[in-house]
Amino acid sequence: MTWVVDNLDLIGRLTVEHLRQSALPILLGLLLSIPLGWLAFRFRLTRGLMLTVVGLLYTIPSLALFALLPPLLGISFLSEINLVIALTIYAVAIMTRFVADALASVEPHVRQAADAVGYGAWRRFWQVDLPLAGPVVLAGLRVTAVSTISLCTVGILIGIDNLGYLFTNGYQRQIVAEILAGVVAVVVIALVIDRLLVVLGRALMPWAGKGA
Amino acid sequence: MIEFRSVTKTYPDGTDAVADFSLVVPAHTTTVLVGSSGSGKTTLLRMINRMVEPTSGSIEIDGEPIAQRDPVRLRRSIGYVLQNGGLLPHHRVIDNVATVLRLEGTPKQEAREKAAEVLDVVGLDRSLAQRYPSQLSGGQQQRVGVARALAADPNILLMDEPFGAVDPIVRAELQAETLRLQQELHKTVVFVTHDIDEAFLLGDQVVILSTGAQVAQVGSPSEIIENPADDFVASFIGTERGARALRTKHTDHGTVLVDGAGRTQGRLVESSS
Amino acid sequence: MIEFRSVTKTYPDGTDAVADFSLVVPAHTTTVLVGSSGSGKTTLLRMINRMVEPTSGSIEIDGEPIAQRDPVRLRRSIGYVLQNGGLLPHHRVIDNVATVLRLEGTPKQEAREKAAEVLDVVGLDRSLAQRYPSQLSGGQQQRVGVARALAADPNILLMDEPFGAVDPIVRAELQAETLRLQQELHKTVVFVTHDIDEAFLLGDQVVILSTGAQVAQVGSPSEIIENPADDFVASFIGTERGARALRTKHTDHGTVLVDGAGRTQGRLVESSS
Amino acid sequence: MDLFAEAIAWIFSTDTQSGSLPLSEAIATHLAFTVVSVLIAAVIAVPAGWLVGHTGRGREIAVGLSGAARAVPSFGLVLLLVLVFGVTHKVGASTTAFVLLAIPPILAGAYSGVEAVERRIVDGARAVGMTSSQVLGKVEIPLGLPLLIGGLRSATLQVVATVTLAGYVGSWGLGFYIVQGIQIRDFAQILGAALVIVVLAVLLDLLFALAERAVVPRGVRAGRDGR
Amino acid sequence: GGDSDPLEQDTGDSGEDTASDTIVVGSQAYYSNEIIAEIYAQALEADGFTVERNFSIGQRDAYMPALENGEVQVIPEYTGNLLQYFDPETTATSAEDVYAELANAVPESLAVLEQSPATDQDSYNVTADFAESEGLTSIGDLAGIDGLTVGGPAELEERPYGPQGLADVYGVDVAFEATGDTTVQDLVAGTVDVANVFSADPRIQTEDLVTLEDPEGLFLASNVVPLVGADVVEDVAAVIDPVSAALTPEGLVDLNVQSTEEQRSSEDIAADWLAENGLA
Ligand SMILES: Nc1ncnc2c1ncn2[C@@H]1O[C@H](COP(=O)(O)OP(=O)(O)OP(=O)(O)O)[C@@H](O)[C@H]1O
Ligand SMILES: Nc1ncnc2c1ncn2[C@@H]1O[C@H](COP(=O)(O)OP(=O)(O)OP(=O)(O)O)[C@@H](O)[C@H]1O
Ligand SMILES: [Mg+2]
Ligand SMILES: [Mg+2]
Repeated sequence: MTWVVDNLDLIGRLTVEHLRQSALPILLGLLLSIPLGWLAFRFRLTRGLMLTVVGLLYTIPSLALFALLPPLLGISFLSEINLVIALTIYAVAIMTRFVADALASVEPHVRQAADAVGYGAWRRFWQVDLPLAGPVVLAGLRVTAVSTISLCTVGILIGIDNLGYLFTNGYQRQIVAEILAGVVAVVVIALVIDRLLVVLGRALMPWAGKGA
Repeated sequence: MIEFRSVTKTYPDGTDAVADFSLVVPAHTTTVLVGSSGSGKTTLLRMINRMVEPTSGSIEIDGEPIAQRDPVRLRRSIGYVLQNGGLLPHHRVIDNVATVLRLEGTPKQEAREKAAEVLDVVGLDRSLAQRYPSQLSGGQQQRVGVARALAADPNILLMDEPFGAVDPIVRAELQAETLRLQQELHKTVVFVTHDIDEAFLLGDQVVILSTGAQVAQVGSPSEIIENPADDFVASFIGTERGARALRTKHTDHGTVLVDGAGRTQGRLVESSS
Repeated sequence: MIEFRSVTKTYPDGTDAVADFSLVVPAHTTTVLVGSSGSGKTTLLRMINRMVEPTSGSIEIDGEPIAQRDPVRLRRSIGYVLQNGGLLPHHRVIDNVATVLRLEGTPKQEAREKAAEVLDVVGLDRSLAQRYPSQLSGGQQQRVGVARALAADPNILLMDEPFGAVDPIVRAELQAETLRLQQELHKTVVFVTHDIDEAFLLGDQVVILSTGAQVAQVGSPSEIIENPADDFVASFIGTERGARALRTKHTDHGTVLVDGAGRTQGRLVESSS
Repeated sequence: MDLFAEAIAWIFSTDTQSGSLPLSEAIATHLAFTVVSVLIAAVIAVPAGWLVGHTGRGREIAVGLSGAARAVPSFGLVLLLVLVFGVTHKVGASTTAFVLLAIPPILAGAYSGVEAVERRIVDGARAVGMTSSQVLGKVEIPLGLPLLIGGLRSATLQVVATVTLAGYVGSWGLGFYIVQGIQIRDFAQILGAALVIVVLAVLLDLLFALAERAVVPRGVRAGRDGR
Repeated sequence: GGDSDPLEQDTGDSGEDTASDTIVVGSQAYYSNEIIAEIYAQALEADGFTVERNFSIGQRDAYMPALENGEVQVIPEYTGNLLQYFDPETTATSAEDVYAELANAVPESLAVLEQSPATDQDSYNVTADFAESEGLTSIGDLAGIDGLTVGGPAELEERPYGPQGLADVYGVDVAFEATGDTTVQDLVAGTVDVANVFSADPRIQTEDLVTLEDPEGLFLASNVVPLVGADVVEDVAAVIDPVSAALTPEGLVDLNVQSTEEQRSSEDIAADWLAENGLA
């Protein structure tokens, strides 16, 4: 434990880096998955295609994806963009399915009621379908946030500093406390973000009771 | 006045929900469509606001074919009450009621004031206005559904088994309320139910449907009970059995009416001959 | 005979579902518990086969307190028909009916033969035996539910709104079937409904309940209609309004009965004075 | 696209079949890690999940633990456990990490499968006189199987992708090629190994998709098809 | 960046539009290398430079492109391994020869500063017990022992001094086992018989390992040497050359001990070392 006390500033610095690196993919994942999820929800043809592609993306080992993006996209190997893109791909892979399920979870009779009172298609999507899909989208966002934060650590293997640094560095130096500190820090920030999302969800969707 | 002219509806999967249906729904009265499950009642109702498009035939409102009207605008001009309310769970009661007004572009404040007045009309306390639908009882939700349908003051009101999901006592209350409202507002109401008692209670004109929306009989409740068109109608309304074929029986507490099995079904309050 | 002695049930969340309820259910007759939603009907019924344990008080079957009996064996000795059937979706109709026999250790073949006979009793074609419940109509599923309850030939049959989910025509059919069965089998039946007409149709004894399973009135249908105990009962059974307070009216087609609003509610078939 | 051609060439080159870790052995060890981890996780999580679903007790704990476990970075966990267990137990340490990874989805599949059985069906089963264990064994488990298999499926897919990390601590699994490839900048090797993993994942997924169908009880499926 | 002006690439400023006194210091993903990088960084800072750290980048193959295009401007390197990277066919083995050849081998955009006396080169090690029972002193003594396994990082398999080199140069046949970052532990635990360890690894002493002699020069001498962008040589040489001069082989081992045994952070180790040597 003395290691942790002696290196609080290092842990703090890496935590900030870590959060910064995970935030963008989580956000991008949410934004991109809404149109994709809608496509998967709306048309039978795109549904099969979309869910297959998304399923395949998820099976690509993170390590390989991180390493392959630079040659495939022509980005520098050291660039954080690699990590952001790779994590965004996983986030989209998780979120698309959730968004499709979320839209499907909107009760048909509510949807029909909206039609019946005279919502146009576009307006209905933004004012009825999407808000009502909110609770399930939020559930997906929570899964995405937690897994992105956890997956982000693998970035250290392509030279991007974050809490994953504590894993490889601690492993080389044989310092159990260092690795443990990294694992705990990742779990803690993941759970804190998760709680924050729940609180945010309550604030944005006061109508969704606890059970919903 | 709403007129169905030889309307047919075959769903894409081949179900013939409505086959060659014609009917005139007079203005400012209540027409009840009654029939058992799957007889095509909902399909008929939804064709009026173009939620369902007829396969052939046409529907006219006050002589104008609705096929030429913009569906979204048409729907805003017609009130629709769904079974289970069909309220938007993420909008407060007041905003649910104000929905159509807002869609029509009424400023928020004005729409809310109007909506609050409509809550009074349907007998809902204004203190409920800020709640979400899930915080109301089933009966209250139904009233909100009615209020929403009335808010933009449409001429036509469509009601699809609006009281099917509430318990019998609340149901009786809502039925009474509906009768009262109609006496005040004189809308053209098309009401769907599979409860023949409800049909006779609320309908000025009752349309009894069999499968495929075949009209078994149209008429006022009295006409139908007094003169059922055929065996199907007779059995549907129950004149031949149970509660509708009664004999009198004199007891200490006055004359009661008993069915074929000798079970008491009602009391004879006064003889008008 | 089933006897409730000062039975109380408070659920863990504090809901007082049943408060000090006492009742004698005579053997070989049908007792109907009727009351609006939440009045505690289901709770009462489920206490008879110990699906729910009373908080205080006791229930006796033929003089023996059920608290001393093993709940699982007790349940196997009592038939229970649930709303919506509650059938096992992954077992064929025949095996659903044979469930209790199999649980009791009857060999498979024998249990199936017995089950097939019971299908005849409830009027289900044997050709349906190999289907799964989801391949049957709602009415057929209800019959399977009844068959399952009857298969082990119990003395007591509990029925919890068994016909609540089927449409009115099938419902009338099932009610008639139930009357016929009871004339043949003479079980001790406890039947729960919130439909007062169904209660009067099926019940030898009708128990009208208000919230907390308070007994508003107990008696035969005739006794209750002829002499409602209080305003609550009167309004519940509707003697004061609508369909139960009738006047006669003479028409070309004979004498009909009309309600306060002049709407025809039935026909007078013959005057027995 | 050149890279893809090179990657395919890498997969089928004779060097890949020999070397210190022949491709066939890498596939075998990769699969072994996956199957063993998922099996161990299933032995732990399935009974626990059934119990949680059946009794409704411990649900909060199960949900909470699964949530926390999902947040644990597998990469850190593998390294941590190798240090804690000692280098002679790298296989055990890695397997433990993968088991922990696989438990949450399997647990969730098991309890949600049981919970998803409609209350009235369970009620009916109890009412006709099934004992508590008969209700679990004859009703809840068979009707909950599809969701359980779904849980096993997502656990397996996660593990098969994550076993790659074992390549960082030793010469096994397809991850070895990726770790080595990163150090020597051999992108064809990285992509080749990744493609093999994806193919394995797709095959496993297919297997589970078939299993998922097979375990849907006949009557339940009949109802679905009928609609 | 869409800017592809080759001249600008050469100036090394293309990566970022930095002020001339901002220096990007990189390091390998290896704690010992990171300490040296930290020493460079702090020394530069003491001299008024603004330093950006880009540490634990990975292996040579990972960071070399970044150095060549100017994203990273200074990184601690090792002469022998670096020469082998640029010229795999090299035959130089002595420290002087290696350094001389290296100066010619680096691409134009890069330069090496003065090399340090401190060395940290690959070496093959066995346990003392094994060395004694088999009578081992030199790599060549391994020839003829059956069933040997050599452990090292995954990439050792592909290096010139890897299993292939052992066979070609010494006629030693070994199987290869990737032991990642736990090579020493694996050797001690007996999972492997021969371990590829850096010569400055303190565990050679603490774990009582025997480093096998390399008379045929399988490994090149590998002294610590700063690899820098050609455009910043002028700026940084004055600061880093004294650091290189002060860093001794024993001193390097000591730095490593402070990191692994005493678990001190590289900042603290570097700060103390600079202070002790009067460099900051
Ligand atoms: N969207 C649809 N696609 C295919 N068939 C449909 C669709 N909607 C309704 N049907 C079928 O059309 C027929 C009439 O349906 P409809 O909903 O109009 O009946 P209903 O009288 O309202 O019945 P209920 O009382 O059960 O509501 C039924 O056979 C039904 O299954
Ligand atoms: N398991 C339970 N836990 C807590 N409260 C319960 C439970 N079951 C029933 N209740 C409550 O007890 C009261 C009586 O319920 P019960 O189900 O017996 O009524 P019911 O007359 O059968 O109603 P319905 O006609 O709606 O079926 C209700 O207020 C109900 O909410
Ligand atoms: Mg309908
Ligand atoms: Mg009930």
